[in-house]
Amino acid sequence: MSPQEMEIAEDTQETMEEMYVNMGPQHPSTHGVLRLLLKLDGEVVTEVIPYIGYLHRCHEKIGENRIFTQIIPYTDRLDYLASMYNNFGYVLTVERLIGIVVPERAEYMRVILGELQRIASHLIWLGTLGLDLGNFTIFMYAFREREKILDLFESVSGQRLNYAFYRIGGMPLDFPDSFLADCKAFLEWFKPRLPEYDALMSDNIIFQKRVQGLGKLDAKTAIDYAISGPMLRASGIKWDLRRNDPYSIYDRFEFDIPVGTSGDVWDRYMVRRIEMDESVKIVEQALQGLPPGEIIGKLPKKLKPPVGDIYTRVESPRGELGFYLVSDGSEKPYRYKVRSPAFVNLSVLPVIGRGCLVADIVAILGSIDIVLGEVDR
Amino acid sequence: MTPDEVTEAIKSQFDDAVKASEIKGVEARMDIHQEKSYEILAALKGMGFDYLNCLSAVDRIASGELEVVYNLSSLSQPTKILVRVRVPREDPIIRSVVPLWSTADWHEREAFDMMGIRFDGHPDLRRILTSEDWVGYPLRKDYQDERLVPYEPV
Amino acid sequence: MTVTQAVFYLMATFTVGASLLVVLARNIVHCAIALVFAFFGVAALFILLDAEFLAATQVLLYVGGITILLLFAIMLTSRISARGGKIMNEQVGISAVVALALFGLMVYANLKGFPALVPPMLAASDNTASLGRLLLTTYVLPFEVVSLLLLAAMVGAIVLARREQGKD
Amino acid sequence: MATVSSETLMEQFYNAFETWGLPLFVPQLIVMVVVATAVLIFVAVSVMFMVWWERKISAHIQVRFGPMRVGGWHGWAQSIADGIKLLIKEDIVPEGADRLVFALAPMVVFAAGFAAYVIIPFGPGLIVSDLNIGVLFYISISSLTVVGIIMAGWSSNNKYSVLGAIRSAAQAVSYEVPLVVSILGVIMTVGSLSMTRIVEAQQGVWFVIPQLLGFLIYMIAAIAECNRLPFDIPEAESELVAGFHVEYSGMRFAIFFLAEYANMFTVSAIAAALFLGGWHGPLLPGWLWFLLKTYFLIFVMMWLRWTLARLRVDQLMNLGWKVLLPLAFLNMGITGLILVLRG
Repeated sequence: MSPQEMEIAEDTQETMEEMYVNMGPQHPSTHGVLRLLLKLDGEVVTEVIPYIGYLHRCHEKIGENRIFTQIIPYTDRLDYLASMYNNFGYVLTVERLIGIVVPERAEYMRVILGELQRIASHLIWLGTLGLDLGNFTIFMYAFREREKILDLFESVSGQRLNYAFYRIGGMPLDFPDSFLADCKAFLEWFKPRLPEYDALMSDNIIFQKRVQGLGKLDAKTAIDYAISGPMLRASGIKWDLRRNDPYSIYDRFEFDIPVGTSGDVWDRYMVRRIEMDESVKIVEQALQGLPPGEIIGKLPKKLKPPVGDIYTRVESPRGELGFYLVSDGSEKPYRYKVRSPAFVNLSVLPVIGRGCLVADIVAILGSIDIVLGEVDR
Repeated sequence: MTPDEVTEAIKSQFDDAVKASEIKGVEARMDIHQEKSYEILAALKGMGFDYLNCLSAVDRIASGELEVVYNLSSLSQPTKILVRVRVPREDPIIRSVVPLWSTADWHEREAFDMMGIRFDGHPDLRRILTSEDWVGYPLRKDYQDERLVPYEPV
Repeated sequence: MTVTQAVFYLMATFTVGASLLVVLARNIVHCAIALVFAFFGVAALFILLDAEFLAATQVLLYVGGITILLLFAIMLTSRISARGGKIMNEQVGISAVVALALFGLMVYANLKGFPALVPPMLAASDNTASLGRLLLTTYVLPFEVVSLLLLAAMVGAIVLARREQGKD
Repeated sequence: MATVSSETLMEQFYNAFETWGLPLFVPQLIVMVVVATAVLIFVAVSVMFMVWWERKISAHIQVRFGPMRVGGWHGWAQSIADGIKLLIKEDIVPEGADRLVFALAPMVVFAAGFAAYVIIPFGPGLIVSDLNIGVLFYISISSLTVVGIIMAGWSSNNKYSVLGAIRSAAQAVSYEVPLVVSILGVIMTVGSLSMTRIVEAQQGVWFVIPQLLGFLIYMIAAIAECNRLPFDIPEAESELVAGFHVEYSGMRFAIFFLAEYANMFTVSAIAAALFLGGWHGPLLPGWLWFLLKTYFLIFVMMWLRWTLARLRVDQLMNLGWKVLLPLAFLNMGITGLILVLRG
């Protein structure tokens, strides 16, 4: 112990039985630059205090100084693992604010890309959860599949991570000719991969023992903290905005909403794991029903929404992604606020992380599935 | 409850506290007075709107006010609520809704951090996204940072 | 001088040096680590006496068990480990007398009391077996009594630790 | 490694020195240094091979190739390149660290791992020193590693490394007990602690058949002793970043790395000698059989590492004390009963 540390120890009455450990901002398991101040009693965590904002980049202030179309590339950087879905949510908000009708084909394209993005995002979550629990192999497996999805995205948009592909009013480019065949081939190839994950993770007794009954979040607390997405469903509430507050054309597809019972890490794992199956179903149906036609609707020369405000929410891979836009009638939004699911979901960590072991904090954090780009904005 | 019913119920209960109201689709929108904001929001929660989707702060610099916007919804009914409360810019104090919805904790900290709205009764009102020693409230329209270099066209 | 002798003097110096460090080092973690080396030196001396089994047991129990628990305890109470403690107190005179008396007693006992120990042990091919046989025949009663005592101590320790936990 | 196999050669060697009028300890010392160097070279080469092998195995388990470029054929020289890189890296001692203990720790860990090679019977007579307390020697010397780990963790002046060291100490103390008890079955059957005698006793039947339970307990406890997944809790990189050696870099880190793999080889070699018949096997020479068995066990350890997730601390302790230890005692009791009944 250095003299300074000695002093700190004196000040805080710190003993080895009760010590403070800073997890992050540089730590392999905080999925970015999250900092958790852990109060430890031996190995038991008695208190978790999250410190966020290390990745804050004035997203909302920048948005106020850009015209509506210029914001799209910035939304990519929110949840950089699900850029397509951020685009989706943002353009949907502006379209509803102005009242633009999106062509049928563009809606189908949005759903196909959005659901592929959901699979890709859940794959990253699966891989990193595996890493957090010491299972390295699942990480490589998940990334192998994700690469294929990124290949598809690249063939459509030319980008692999930050696509900026959705446009207000529709889509900028049609699918390339080979896309439909490629996408079908990918789905056929991907479906048998899912049981492989089960063999590596779900059926593994060590994994089960590690996560079952861990970080329980009951339905009442979940609603109190406005938890959304797979985390809310794991707590036993059948709530999916694609079904309960349908946007785009989600009301046309058949899919199940997986629900957990106890809201522990295992339930969150299973919900996301089954959601991948469901997303595959949606993509298959959308590919089946993809109509020909226009891909971008009729737009005014200058996008000037009427004075007013709107809050629109979509079901991003992490939960309820909301955009609150206030327009003063000019080309730029007067106020542009992002309600990011990871930000809200992370706020419950002090509640569910209390009383577990250090190793469990890592697993619980992994099961919340945060992306710091979105938390800090 | 339909949006009309909600508006009616609130109006009958807190008549003079509701400045204006509007129905937009399934969404009931209300502008309310600052004094009764907590009571009205508590009443809305009592009506089953137990899900606070979002809490935003808007700088209405033209009228010298800051606006706090609550987006409420429910997991059991389609109706949504949007409540706007305005507080003076000079002394922006409003009652915290953390006792009603725990999720407001971080949202209010963010509003405090970005707009400088002080939430009375918040358990732990600290800056959340900027560093602890930050000066000023970055999302206010008149925010100036001497470190920023003005943009000059080349 | 044979290798054995050279090694003996080397190890003896090493052991004495490490033991001195145990007593004189200011940092208690340094003391504990020096203790490890002291025990190790003693084990080496046992090997020179052809008491391999004793040497291995010495390392296993004292180095692998006791000092590790010691270090464990020290690290769990970081306040002790960080502070350089006093190495002398006002009772230094009394303890010096006691230590010297003990030393004298041991020297006397070695020279007079147990003459059987003075000649070097025969280089038995397997003294482990004879040791085991002795423990389970001639000395079986003391052996069992000691085991029982240790068991009682262990149970007592568990009871004490548990009660404290219950109070919290 | 050649003290017993060519006794006449050794005698000539000693006689030569005697005729030159040099005291006896000179040739003895020379022999010691030569043997130690040979073992050291073997350890280094074997570790380098194991590191490369582990990377290849993990790569193929994870549907990739692993190192492919350095040295040409399947990147065989990758470990050498890595070793050179580690050697020439800057040696960093963190501020506030206890410099002496910090420097001493990797040496203790390595010395402990290295000393255990003394009793590994590579072949008939191919053993550095056939101590008659062989197994006990290994058990006691392996417990030294923990002292080094605690020294490393404490001296680094980092909370993560202290946590790692505490976990490591707890784990080592807990798993040493079932490890020792699981071996007792074999020792009781043979009636000797000497590695050579134990291997010779397996002329007919390998002990893995009568002592299957003991073998399984030994392997589990051995993996835990090596701090490898699923028991790598002391260095769990997603929790403690890297545990006790988080502050080590360059050469000192390389020594920890070397010791870890050297330990892996030792526990596998002991298992091969105690349970898998050591050098016994048809057709091939004894030492080759021994190495084959050892590397097979190492392969199993790698296989487990790249397939399983990590246990939690309390689960680890429960497994050690509540499952492995009673089973090991059961194994010992049954073995003793059978031996007594047989007479």
